[in-house]
Amino acid sequence: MTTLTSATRPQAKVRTSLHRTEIVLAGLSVLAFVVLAATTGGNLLEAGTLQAVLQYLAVPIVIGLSQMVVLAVGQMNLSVGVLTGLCAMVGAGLMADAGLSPWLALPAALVVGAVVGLANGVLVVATRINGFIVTLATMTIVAGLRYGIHGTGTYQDYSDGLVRFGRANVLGLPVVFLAAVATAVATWFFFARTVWGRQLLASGGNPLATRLSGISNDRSVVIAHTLSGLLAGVAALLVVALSGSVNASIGDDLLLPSFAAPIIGGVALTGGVVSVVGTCLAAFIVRLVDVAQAQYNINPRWVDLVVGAVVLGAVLVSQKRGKETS
Amino acid sequence: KRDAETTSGSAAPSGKAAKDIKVALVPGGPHPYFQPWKSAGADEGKKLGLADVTFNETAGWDQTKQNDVLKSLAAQGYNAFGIFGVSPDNINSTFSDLEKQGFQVASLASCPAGDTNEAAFCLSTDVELAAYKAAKAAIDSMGGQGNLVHLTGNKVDSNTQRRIKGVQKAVDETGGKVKLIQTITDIDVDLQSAQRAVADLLAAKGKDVNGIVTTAYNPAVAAAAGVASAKLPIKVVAIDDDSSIIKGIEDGAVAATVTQNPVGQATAGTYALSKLLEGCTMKEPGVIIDSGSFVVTKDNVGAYDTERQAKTAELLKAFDAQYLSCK
Amino acid sequence: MRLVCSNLAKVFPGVRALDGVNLDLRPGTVHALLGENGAGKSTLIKVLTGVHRADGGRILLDDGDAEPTHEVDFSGPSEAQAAGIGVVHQERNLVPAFSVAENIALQAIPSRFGVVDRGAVRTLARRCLEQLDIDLELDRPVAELSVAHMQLVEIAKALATDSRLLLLDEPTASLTGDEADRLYAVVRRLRDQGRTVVLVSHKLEEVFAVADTVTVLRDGRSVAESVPMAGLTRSEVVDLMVGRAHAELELASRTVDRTVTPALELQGVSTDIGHRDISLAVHPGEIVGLYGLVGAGRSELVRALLGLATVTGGTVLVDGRPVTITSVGEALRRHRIGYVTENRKEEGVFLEQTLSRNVAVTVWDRLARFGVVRDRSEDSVLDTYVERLGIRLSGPRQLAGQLSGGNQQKISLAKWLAADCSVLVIDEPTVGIDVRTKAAFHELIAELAERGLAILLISSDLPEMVALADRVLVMHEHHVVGEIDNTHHYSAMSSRIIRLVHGEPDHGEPPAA
Amino acid sequence: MSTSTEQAPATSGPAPDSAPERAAAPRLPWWANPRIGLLVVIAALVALFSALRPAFLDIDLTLVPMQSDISVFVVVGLAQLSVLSLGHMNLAVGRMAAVAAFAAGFAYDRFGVPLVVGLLVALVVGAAVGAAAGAIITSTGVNSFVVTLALDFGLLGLVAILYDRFAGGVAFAVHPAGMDALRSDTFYDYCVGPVCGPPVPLIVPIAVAAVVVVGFLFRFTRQGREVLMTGSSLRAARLSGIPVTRRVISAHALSGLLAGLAGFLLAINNGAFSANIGESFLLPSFLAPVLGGTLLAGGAVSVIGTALGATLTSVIQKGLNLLQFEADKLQIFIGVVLLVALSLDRVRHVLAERKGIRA
Ligand SMILES: Nc1ncnc2c1ncn2[C@@H]1O[C@H](COP(=O)(O)OP(=O)(O)OP(=O)(O)O)[C@@H](O)[C@H]1O
Ligand SMILES: Nc1ncnc2c1ncn2[C@@H]1O[C@H](COP(=O)(O)OP(=O)(O)OP(=O)(O)O)[C@@H](O)[C@H]1O
Ligand SMILES: [Mg+2]
Ligand SMILES: [Mg+2]
Repeated sequence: MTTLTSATRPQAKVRTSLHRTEIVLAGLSVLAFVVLAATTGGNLLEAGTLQAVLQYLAVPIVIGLSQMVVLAVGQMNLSVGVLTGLCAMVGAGLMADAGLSPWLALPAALVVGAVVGLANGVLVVATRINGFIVTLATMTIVAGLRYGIHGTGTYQDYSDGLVRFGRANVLGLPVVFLAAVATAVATWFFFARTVWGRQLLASGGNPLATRLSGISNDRSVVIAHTLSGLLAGVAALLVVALSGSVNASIGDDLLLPSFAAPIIGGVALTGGVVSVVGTCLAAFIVRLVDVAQAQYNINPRWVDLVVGAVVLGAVLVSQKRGKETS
Repeated sequence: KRDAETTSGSAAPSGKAAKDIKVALVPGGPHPYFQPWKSAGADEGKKLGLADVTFNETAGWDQTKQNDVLKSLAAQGYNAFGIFGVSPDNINSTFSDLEKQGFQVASLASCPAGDTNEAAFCLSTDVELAAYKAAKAAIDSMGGQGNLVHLTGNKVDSNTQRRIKGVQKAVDETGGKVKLIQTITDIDVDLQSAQRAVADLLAAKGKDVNGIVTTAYNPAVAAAAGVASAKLPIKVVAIDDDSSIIKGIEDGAVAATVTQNPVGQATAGTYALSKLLEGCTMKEPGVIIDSGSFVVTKDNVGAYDTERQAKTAELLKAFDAQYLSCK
Repeated sequence: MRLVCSNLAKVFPGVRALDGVNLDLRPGTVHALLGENGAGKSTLIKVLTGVHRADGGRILLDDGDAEPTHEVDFSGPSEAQAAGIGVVHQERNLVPAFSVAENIALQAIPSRFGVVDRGAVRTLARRCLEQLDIDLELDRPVAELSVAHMQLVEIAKALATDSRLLLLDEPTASLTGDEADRLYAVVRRLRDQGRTVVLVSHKLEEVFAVADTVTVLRDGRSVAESVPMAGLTRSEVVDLMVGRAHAELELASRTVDRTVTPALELQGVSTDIGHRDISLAVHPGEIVGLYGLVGAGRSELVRALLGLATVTGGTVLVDGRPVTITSVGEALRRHRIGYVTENRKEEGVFLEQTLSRNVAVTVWDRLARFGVVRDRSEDSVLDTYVERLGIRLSGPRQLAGQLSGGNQQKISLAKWLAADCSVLVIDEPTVGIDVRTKAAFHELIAELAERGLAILLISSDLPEMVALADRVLVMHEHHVVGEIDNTHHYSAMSSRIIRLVHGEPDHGEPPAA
Repeated sequence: MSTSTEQAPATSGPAPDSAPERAAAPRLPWWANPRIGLLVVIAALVALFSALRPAFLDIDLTLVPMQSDISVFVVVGLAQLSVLSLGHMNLAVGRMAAVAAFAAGFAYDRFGVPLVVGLLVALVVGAAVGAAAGAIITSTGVNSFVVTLALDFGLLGLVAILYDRFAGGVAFAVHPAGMDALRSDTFYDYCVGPVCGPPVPLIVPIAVAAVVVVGFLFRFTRQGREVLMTGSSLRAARLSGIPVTRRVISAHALSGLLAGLAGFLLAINNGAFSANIGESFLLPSFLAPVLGGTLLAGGAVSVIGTALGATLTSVIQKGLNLLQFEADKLQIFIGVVLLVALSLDRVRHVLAERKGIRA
C-alpha cells in the first residue's frame, strides 16, 4: 500500500483549526482575566466579584449553546432571545399568579421552550422556508406572547426558596453557573457521543450525503430546533432563579450575544461543526468586557467598540490562515 | 404650488362638540409608566362626554412605527393626540404634520428636544428637575456626603441628557462633598442587562458607593433588588411607583423614589385637547407645563398620592385660568 | 437477491432522463451499465436507490434467483438500504468534518441506548477497509484526505451495510490503476459470495475485465438488456452506446515548430508548495503533456503559475517576456492564458447558474455594449459551443447543475474556448467522459493546437497522453523527472513514462518496441 | 432530452457533427412567477383590510405615508440584497445608515450645503463604510456575518460618540432648504394649470430610481453578473478570471451606499438627522428581499421581488395598525400573517414544481 500510506499531506485541517480556535480563546481568556485581576488590584479575585462575574456568565453560555445547536445543522434561530423571555415569564407567572410551586412551574417553562422550538423546526421542515425567516416570524409572535402574559409589569417575590437557591454557592461557585456548566457538558455529550447528535452534525456538514446515507435531514432540523428551544428554556430558568424579578423585557438583549458566543467560539455558520468549549470561552471573554467596563468606568459606547474589536480580533487570530471568504 | 390651507382640514377652532371628539393617547411603546394613562384618559373622556379616548402602545419604541400608528389613528377618525414621542429629536416634525392636517396635538410626558415645541403644549415631568430631586433625595439619605452613582437609560436620547444634567446639578450644589463617581447609561433596554450592570457595579465598587440614583425603570428595579441581596449599606433612590418599588420603600430596601404624574398627564392632557377642539386656543402655543414630581420616602409613602391628585386638580384649573383662552 | 425493472421512466423538467429501461440483475454477477454522458445511468442508479422516485415502470425484488414478484417503490434512500441495496454515487458524498470511521458507519451507526458505540464504529470501519485492502487512519477527518482516498472511503461505506446488491457509479474515476485493480478484486470476491454488483464506468477495458453481463442505455432507453459480456466485442459495445458504427479515432500527426518563441515558458521555477527548479516550454501549436501520479503536483504547479499560489523563484515567460501573474483574471485578460480545471463540480461550473452565463463568464467584457450585456449575445456564445462540443441541454436557461457530469465538463471547457486564449492549460479533461465524447474532445484539442494554440495538458490517462501530446513531461513529487518526445507508440511510450513516474531514470527508447 | 428526439434517427446523439435537439425553454404559467404570487397576496390583503377598515384607502392619512415608508424599506431591502447576492449578510445596514445620516447632518450643520450635496455625502460615506466591510471580509477571509456583526457593534459606539462630539447631543437641528417639501409634499401639490400630479410623495421617485439602477446592475452589467457568479461559487469565479476581491468589495460598497440612501430618506421622513436612524432596519432588510424570492445562499436576486416584499410588510403593518390590536396581539398577528404569506408562496412553488416547472 505504498502510494496510499505515503499519501498523507495536510489539507483543510478541519479539526485542528477548531482546536486552534479553542486554544487561542483559552489563552485570551486567561490573559484578559489576569490583566483585569492585576490592574484592579485583585478586586476581581474577591469572592463577591468573582461570584458576580460567574453568575451573569450562566445565561450567555446557555443562550450561546442554544444558538449553537441550530447552527450545527446550518440553521439559525432568531427567536432564542424572546423565547427565553417568554419562558421566564411563564415560569414566574405560574408561580406568582397561579401559585404553583417551582417544581411544577419550572418544568412547565421548559416545556414551553421545547414546544416553541419544535414548532420552529416543524415550520421550517413543513414549509421549506429558510429557517432564518421562519424564526424571524416566530420571534415576532413569541415577543407578542411574552408581552401578553403580564403586560409591562414586573414579577417579583414569586418564590423565595428558588431565588435563594439561584443565588447560592457551592464550593465558592454560583449554583447558576454550575447549572450552565452542566448544561454545556450535556450538550457536549449530545454532540460527541449520541447518535442523534452525530446525525445532526452530519446533516449540517453535508446534507446530501446524509440524506443518501438514509438519515432524515428533516428530523435533524426538527431535533435541533427543539433542543434550541429547550436550551432557551434552561436559560429562562437561570434568569428566574438568579434575578428574583422578571418582566417582558427579558431576552431583548440576548439575540446578538447568542450569535457572538458560538461564532467567536469557532462554530461554522454553514453547519456541521460545533465547539462547546469555544462557545463557553467566547461567552466568558464577552463577559469580561462587561466586567472591565464596570471596573474601569468605561463609557458603554466605547465598550461597544471594544466588543466589536474583540469579536473580530478573536476570529482573526484563530483563523490566521486565510480560509475562503463567504 | 397647491395651497396648503385647502387640503388641511383647517386647524382653526372649528368648535367641535364633545361627541365628535376622539382622543388618542400614544406612548412610545409598552412601559409600566404609561399604564395609568389608559384608565385616567378613559375616565376623563367619560366625564367630558367625549366620543372616545383610546390608548395605543403599539409603537414599539420606533419613531417610524409611531408615526405610522398616529396616522392610522387619524385615519380612523381620532382628532386629538396626546403623544409621548419615541425620539424627542424628530417628534416636532410629527407634531407639525398632524397639526397641518387639522388635528390637535399635545406632547405628553416628554417634550421635544431643543427649544421649540410644535405641539399645542407639552405637559410633562420636568425630567431635569425630577432627576435633580431624586439626586437630592439620594444625597440627603447619604447624609450629605459620599459617592454617588447614576443609572439611567438610552444615552442617545435628549431626556437622558437632561437627567444627567439634573443629577450633576444636585451633586455640584454639595460643593464637592458628594462625588458622582459613575454614570451608567444604556441599561434600560431589558431587565437582565440592568441586573448584570448593577451586579458588576457592586462587585467593582460596592464598598466605595454610598448612594445610587436611578432615573429609568429597569435599572431602578435592578438596583433595589441588587443592593438588598448584596446587603450593602447603599442608599437607593428609584423612579416611579411600580408596586415592586413601593414595596421596596415600605420594607426599607429603597430609600426614596421620585414619582411622576402620569395620571395628571392623561387627565389634564385629555381635558385640554378636548377644549382645544371645542374652539379654545392656547394663549401661548407650545408652552411647557410641569406635571409635577414627588419624592416618596418611608414617611409619606401612604400619602403621596393625595399630593399628586391635588397637583392634577391644580393642573386642570391652571389650564382654564392660565393656558387656554376660550370664547 | 434478484432485481428486475421494467419500463422505468423518470422525467426531469425538460428532459426524459429515463424512458423505458429494462434491467435484470441476477445474484452472483457483475453487471455493467454503459452509456454515453447523459444517457441516464446515474439517474437509473438514483431511482434504484430511492433518491429519485420513478415516474413510471416497476421495480421487482426477490430473494434468491427466482423470478421476483415483490414490487417495491422506495420513498427514500433508507428504504433501499433496508432492502439490501448499497451504492456509491458518482459525486462524492461524505461528511467532511467526520472521521473516516464515522463516515463509513454513518448509515447505521452502532449504538447503545442512543449513545454511539465508538468501539463498534471503529471495528466496522476497519473491517470494511480491510476488505478493500487499504490502511487509512480511522480517526482522520475525511476533509484531510485526497480525492482518491475519499473515493475509497465511500466504497468502504457502501460495503458497511452488507448489501446484497452493490451499485457503483464510476468508482474508479479518480483512482490510479493500482487502486482500481484492488477495487476490482473486491468486486470479484463479492460476486463470488453471490452478491450482485452493478458497475458504471467509461473505462471500457475495466468493464471488459470484470463484468459478466451488460446493459447499455441510450437516451434513457435500454438498447441492450442484460446481455452476456462474453459475446460482445469492444466495438460492438461502443456501437450500441453510440447508436451507429463508431470509427476509432486516428489523429492526424502534426509537426511543431520549436524554433519560435514559446508561448509559455518556465525557467527554474520554484513555488511555496514545494516545486523546485521546474523548466518547461510550450510553443504555439504544441501540446505538452504533464504526466504523473495523482498528487505529483501538476495541478498545483499550474495554480501557482496563475497566481493561486506563490512562485518563489525562477522566471515565467509569456511570449518571451518575463511576467508575474497574480490572478486568473490577469492571466486571461493580459496574457491570454486559460485554465480548464480538473474539479468541475467545485471549480469548473457554476451549478446554480444558467448555461449561458456559465459559458459567457469569461467574455462579458467583450459582449458588453455600453456596459450592457444582453442575454441574447450570451446565448449565441453558448450556441456556438453546443454545436461544436455536442452539449446535451434542454435550453440556454437550464441550470448547469442539471446536466450530466460529462456535459458539465464540456461547459467548463466551452467557457475557455469562448475566451479565445492563446495558451490553454487543460487539467484532466476527460475524467468521467464517455468514449465518443472523449474522442471528440481529443479531436477538438488536437484541432485547437492545429490552429496555433499552445496547450499544456495534464492527464492521468496514459492512452490519452500518448494519443495527444507532442512531448510528455513526467512529474514526480513536485519535480520534473523527465521529458520524452512522443512517438505515439503506446507500449513503448507507456513503459518509459511508467518508469519515470516511479522515480526510475529513463534509459531512452527501449530497443525495438 | 426533449420528446421530439424519440422519432429522431439513432444519430441524434451529442456528436460534434449534429446539433442536438433543443426543447423550447419551458414556459411558466403566470401564477408560477413568485412576483405575481406576491402581488396576489398584497392585493388580497389590501382588499381584506379596506373591507374591514375603509380608512385603509384614505389618501392623505394612509396611502401617502405608506408610500413614504415603503420607499425607505425598499431601499433598505436593496441594501441587504446587494450582499445577499454574494451569499453574504450585512448586519450593520442600520448602523451604516446612521453613520451616513450623521455625515449628511454634519455637512448641513457645519457647511450649510444644499440638500443634494448632503445626499451625496451620505451616499459616499455609506459606500465607504460598506467598502471597508468588504475589504475586511476579503482580506481576512472571515465570514461576512461576523465582520458586519462586529462592525455593527463598533459603529453603534462610534455613532453615539460622533453625535455627542459634533452635534452636542443626539441630533442635528438642521433643516436644509427643500427638506420639508421632500418630506411632506406629494406630486399632487404641484399643478400645471388645473392638472395636478398623482398623490405620490416626492421621495418615491428616489426609491424607484434605486430599484431601477440596482435591477439594471444585476440584470445587465458585467459587474452585476460577476457578483452573482461569485455568490454562486467563489472558487469557480476565481478560476474563471473574475476579480472576486474587487467584486466582493464593490457589492459591500453598494450595500453601504444603499444603506446610506435609506438613512438619508428616513432622516427626511422623520424630519431630523439623529442617532437613532437605522435602529430598526435590520429585520426588514432581510424580510423584503427574502419575501421577494432572493436566496440567502447567494447567486440569485430579485429586485422587483424586494420592492414587493417591502410593500407586503408595510401593508401588513398598516392594516393591523388600523385594526387597532393591542401591542401583544399586534405582534402575534404580524408574525402569523408573515408565516401565512410565506407559506402561500411555498404552496405556489410546490404546485409549480408538480407541474414540472422550475419557478
Ligand atoms: N436533478 C436533475 N434535474 C434535471 N435534469 C437532470 C437531473 N439529473 C439528471 N438530469 C438529466 O438527466 C439526463 C441523464 O443524466 P445522468 O446523470 O443520469 O447521465 P449519466 O448517464 O450518468 O451521464 P454521465 O456519464 O455524464 O455521468 C441528463 O440529460 C441530465 O441532464
Ligand atoms: N501524496 C499525497 N497524498 C494525498 N493527497 C495529496 C498528495 N499529494 C498531493 N495531494 C493532494 O491531492 C491534490 C492533488 O494534488 P496535485 O494537484 O498537486 O496533483 P496532480 O498531480 O495535479 O494530481 P491530479 O491527478 O489529482 O490532478 C492536492 O490538493 C494535494 O494537496
Ligand atoms: Mg453519471
Ligand atoms: Mg491535478
